[in-house]
Amino acid sequence: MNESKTVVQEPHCNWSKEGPLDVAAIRADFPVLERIVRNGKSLVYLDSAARSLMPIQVIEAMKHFDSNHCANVHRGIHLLSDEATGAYEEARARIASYLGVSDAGEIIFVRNTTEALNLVAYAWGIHNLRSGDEIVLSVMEHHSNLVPWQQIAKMKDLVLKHIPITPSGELDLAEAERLIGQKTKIVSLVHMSNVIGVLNPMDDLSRMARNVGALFVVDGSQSAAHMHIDLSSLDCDFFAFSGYKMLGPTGIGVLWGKRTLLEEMPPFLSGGSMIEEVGLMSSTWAPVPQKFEAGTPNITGAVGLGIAAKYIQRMDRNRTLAHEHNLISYAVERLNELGGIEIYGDLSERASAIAFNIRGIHPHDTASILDSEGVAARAGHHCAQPFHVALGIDSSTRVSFQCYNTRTDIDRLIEAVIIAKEIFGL
Amino acid sequence: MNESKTVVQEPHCNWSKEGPLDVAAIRADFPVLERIVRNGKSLVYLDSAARSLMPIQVIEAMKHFDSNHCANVHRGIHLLSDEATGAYEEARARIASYLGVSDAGEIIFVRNTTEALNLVAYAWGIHNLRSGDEIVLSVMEHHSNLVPWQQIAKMKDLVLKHIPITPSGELDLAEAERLIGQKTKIVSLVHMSNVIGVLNPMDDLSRMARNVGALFVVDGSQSAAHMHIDLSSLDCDFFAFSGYKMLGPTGIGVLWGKRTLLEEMPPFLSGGSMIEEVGLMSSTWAPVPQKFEAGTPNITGAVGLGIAAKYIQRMDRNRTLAHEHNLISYAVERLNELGGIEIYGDLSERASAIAFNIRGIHPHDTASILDSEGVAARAGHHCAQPFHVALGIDSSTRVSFQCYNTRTDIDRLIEAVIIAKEIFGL
Amino acid sequence: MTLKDLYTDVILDHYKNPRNRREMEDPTNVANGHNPLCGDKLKLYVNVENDKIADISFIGQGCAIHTASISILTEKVKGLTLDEAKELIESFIGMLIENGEADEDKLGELVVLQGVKELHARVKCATLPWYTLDLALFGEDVSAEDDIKGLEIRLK
Amino acid sequence: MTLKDLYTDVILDHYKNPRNRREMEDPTNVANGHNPLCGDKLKLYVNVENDKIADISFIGQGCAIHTASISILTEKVKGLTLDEAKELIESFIGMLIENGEADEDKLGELVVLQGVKELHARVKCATLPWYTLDLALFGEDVSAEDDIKGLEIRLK
Ligand SMILES: Cc1ncc(COP(=O)(O)O)c(C=O)c1O
Ligand SMILES: Cc1ncc(COP(=O)(O)O)c(C=O)c1O
Repeated sequence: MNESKTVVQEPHCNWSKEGPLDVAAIRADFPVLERIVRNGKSLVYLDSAARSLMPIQVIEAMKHFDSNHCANVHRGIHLLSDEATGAYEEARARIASYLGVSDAGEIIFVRNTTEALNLVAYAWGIHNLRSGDEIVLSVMEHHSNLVPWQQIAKMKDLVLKHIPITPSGELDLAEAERLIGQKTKIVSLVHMSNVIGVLNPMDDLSRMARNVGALFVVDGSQSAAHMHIDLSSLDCDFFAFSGYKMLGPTGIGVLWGKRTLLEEMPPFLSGGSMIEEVGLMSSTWAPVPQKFEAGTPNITGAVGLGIAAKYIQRMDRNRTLAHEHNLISYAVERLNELGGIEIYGDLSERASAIAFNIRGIHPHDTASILDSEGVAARAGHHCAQPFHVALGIDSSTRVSFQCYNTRTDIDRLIEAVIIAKEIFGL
Repeated sequence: MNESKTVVQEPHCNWSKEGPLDVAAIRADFPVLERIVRNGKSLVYLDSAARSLMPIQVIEAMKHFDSNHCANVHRGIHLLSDEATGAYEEARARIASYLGVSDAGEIIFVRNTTEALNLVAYAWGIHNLRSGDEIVLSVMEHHSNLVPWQQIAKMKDLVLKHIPITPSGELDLAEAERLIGQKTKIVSLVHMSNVIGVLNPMDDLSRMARNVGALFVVDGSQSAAHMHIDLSSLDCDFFAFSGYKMLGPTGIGVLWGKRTLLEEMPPFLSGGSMIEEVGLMSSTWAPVPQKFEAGTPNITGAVGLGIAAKYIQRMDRNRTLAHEHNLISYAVERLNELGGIEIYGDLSERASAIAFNIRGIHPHDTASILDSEGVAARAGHHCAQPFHVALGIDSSTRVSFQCYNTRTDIDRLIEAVIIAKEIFGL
Repeated sequence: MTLKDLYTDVILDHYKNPRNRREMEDPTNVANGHNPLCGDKLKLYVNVENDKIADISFIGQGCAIHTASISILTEKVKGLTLDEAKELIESFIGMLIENGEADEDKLGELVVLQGVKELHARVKCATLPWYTLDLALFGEDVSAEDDIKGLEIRLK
Repeated sequence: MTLKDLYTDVILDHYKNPRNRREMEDPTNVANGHNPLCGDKLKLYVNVENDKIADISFIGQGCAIHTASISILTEKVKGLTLDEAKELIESFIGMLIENGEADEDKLGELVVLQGVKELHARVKCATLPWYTLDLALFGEDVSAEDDIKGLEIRLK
């Protein structure tokens, strides 16, 4: 189609696109950071792995879209619908650019990573897997990359195998090599752990999957938010992530898939918008990506996500990752200085998150005390129960980082941890 | 849980809650109505059946939420997450109130009607239907209430039957009585047609389904936006609708289901948030409604929908329906005066929509000319191909109405239709 | 642009009296065009003799833009060589899809469809016949009765 | 409220030295409490004799709030009649869930847990033991080893 005018303008950013990340200016874009939370304390937000904050550019783009182009996409002849369609497809193109994908038709909008992985499990899995086939996952996975495969395994009598971790908390590649074999049809792995922040060696793992002709599925929920993703070089078949973890809104996520696979696959959800022709007894499908987008999509969400992607690209993911690495090293150093802190995973480098416990304090108590000091952290199993079992614990306290965090945030965290220890007489 | 404070305030409305609908004041709430569209014309929006406009109260509530309570729901100990959870559950309670449902746990948030109907078809259908079982639909259905059943029918070798329409465009109740029989396990029907605006006699149809012990599923996409819904008296098992048709945002919809059914059903999508405990090989499910809300939900969307529901309740659905009936009668009268216009369905009363054609002009040409006069209407099959076949046409022009429409809008429509006829020399 | 400028007499005349709307008995090339989004469907019959389009006709129904486009198409390409037809197809599609200027010399009467460009949702109405012709003349295996499912992908 | 006010010496003492944490050989009533959201799990053993709680103990691990709540519970209810226990359960849950005032006379030491009310996400930590006791004493079929899946619904 002939889209000459841009419907949703790219974000305007006040900070410099060169040199080290101008965090002070970036922080000014995030209205939540102005919140005063418990006990008159200003907010220290260390829960971005659960949900990142949204810059005003994204919030305003969505408001502007809803106030001016409120209409449904596809088929509409009138101006507003044409604009909405343009904006929605613009968002698809922006995500393609974010991922280094040249064919925007390979970008399928879904609600979240969970839906994306269910889509692959159902639409590809039901039709291509046979009794006895093996699926290789890891003990490090988020529940969303475990439970859908359990369901398919039950339905089709498949065998699930799980790559264990080494004592340092990394995937055990020797075991992976052993587990991925001739019967393996799918290898589905998390790119970056949402618990300990380890970045898995996808090239090695992809090679193992390729060697046996298995599909390689990547859960990019955390990696998409924190590092440069180039799907033209990361050799996988599907890549899934959620918008709200990468400065975008909730209710929108992405499944990228190879066109050839997507074209062969039957649809998952069915109904309006994904059909070509409907008769009473049977129907034919629209081409990819519409085939996988049944019903009216989250148009405004896609628009917001497109702007979030552009915002991150402007910051430059190599710059934000470097910034986060710095912060995390500082945080690990300061936590270790305190004593009595157990940090999970013995990693030389962490992206995005640190999981720890204060010896003698249950993580829920830790998180409550941190909260009362204005520090938003998370406690529990972080939707990775089996990973916690593998780490030999029930639960952990997690702090996670984004472009807008600073050393001051970490100093506040450390103060709060000291207070927790004091309260518990440790 | 102990939610004392309201997180998202109810909408503030400037218009009077008594007497006839104060449409002028209501219009001021809808920023899109200020748009100047083609050729310097002000917008006449007659496409609410495809997507309704959003009042500023909804837009601002979402912006406020994203700017202040940006966090993930469930499990979070910190204040922002607690607030987000509160707001999300508040939204659920608001939807329950909107539907006359006393148990808010029966409200499941989904993306849209299509997903809701797929959920029922898959999660209930796969486990309860057997080869030879019959599903009764109608020829009036939107594709979203046809295609998922076709898919399940193929999978489980079921028989689909379709209630035909009478010459006046209403469901043929005598035929319905004949088609709904002992083998019928599901009757799934549209409450209010998105094409001709007819309101189906759900009490009669429900009784037929009940007589044979079939489930009764209602596609409330259109009715939820236009009339008072009381699920404590509409005797159905599932009721589905989308937020963006009832002044809310895209990306959020609702499936209401009877608790007993929901509790018996296996989940549909699986992953985070819908589990109780996850092991590597198997998992147990969280209680209803979480069991059906896998992954991070559209939190902001739910908040917006909750406010939209409150906004409509403040207007009072009996008042808005009366207003729309008035408008539609006027539109039908004016269109008929013109001559050469075919209006589909011979109804004494229409809610929400009129489908028509100008004899000698293809509806796409009609819609383009309307658009060039600032009138946003829709042309095509409106995702109801089989219904158009039953009406003996390929496509139609549809104008649809909401609380914010006026007689002036209809006068502008009529002028545009006259111009179309002139252009085509009719 | 008001739509009076688009719906010219030429377009309306072709809409009301489409040229060459008939089946053909022994076509050498056939292709089906289908735009599922709007329901337009057409079948194009071509008789190619000695590298020239000896005869061309179509069946199908659609809006005025679509019908005028196919009707003018049949008039314009009859008698052209395959190379000339290819050039015309490219000029026409170029006029509506790319941002190039319309080549009036080549396109002649077809420039009446130029205004469609401003109506994104209608561009396919005008281009569908031309993509279908391209398929009929240059697609693979088009002499068979091939229902061209993939066509709308190219139109997207 | 800063959390220094919540995590009093009383709570920390019960957390570090929970009373009656042990299995019981021949309980008359048993119930399992489980909050899947935070992972807290406990098993409560009760020995009811002549309508009185002759003995009570538990096993399980959890946060300080949870552990203090169950530890104090076991101390407070030992020796109570079933009716008295019911009253205490209702007072305690009422203190944290409803907006009523805490009844200090009835609750005694338990009022140290009142501050939890302000921390929505932690209320279940404190109430889980009490719902579990309710189930153990008054639930249906609780003398059997019943894994009470539905418990968190009541906590919601
Ligand atoms: C009657 C009816 N059913 C179902 C749908 C599908 O809704 P959605 O696209 O939100 O899934 C619609 C909306 O177009 C409708 O009008
Ligand atoms: C690694 C990982 N995978 C999957 C998910 C699930 O994402 P969603 O809840 O958006 O479906 C998350 C988010 O919590 C995650 O961190």
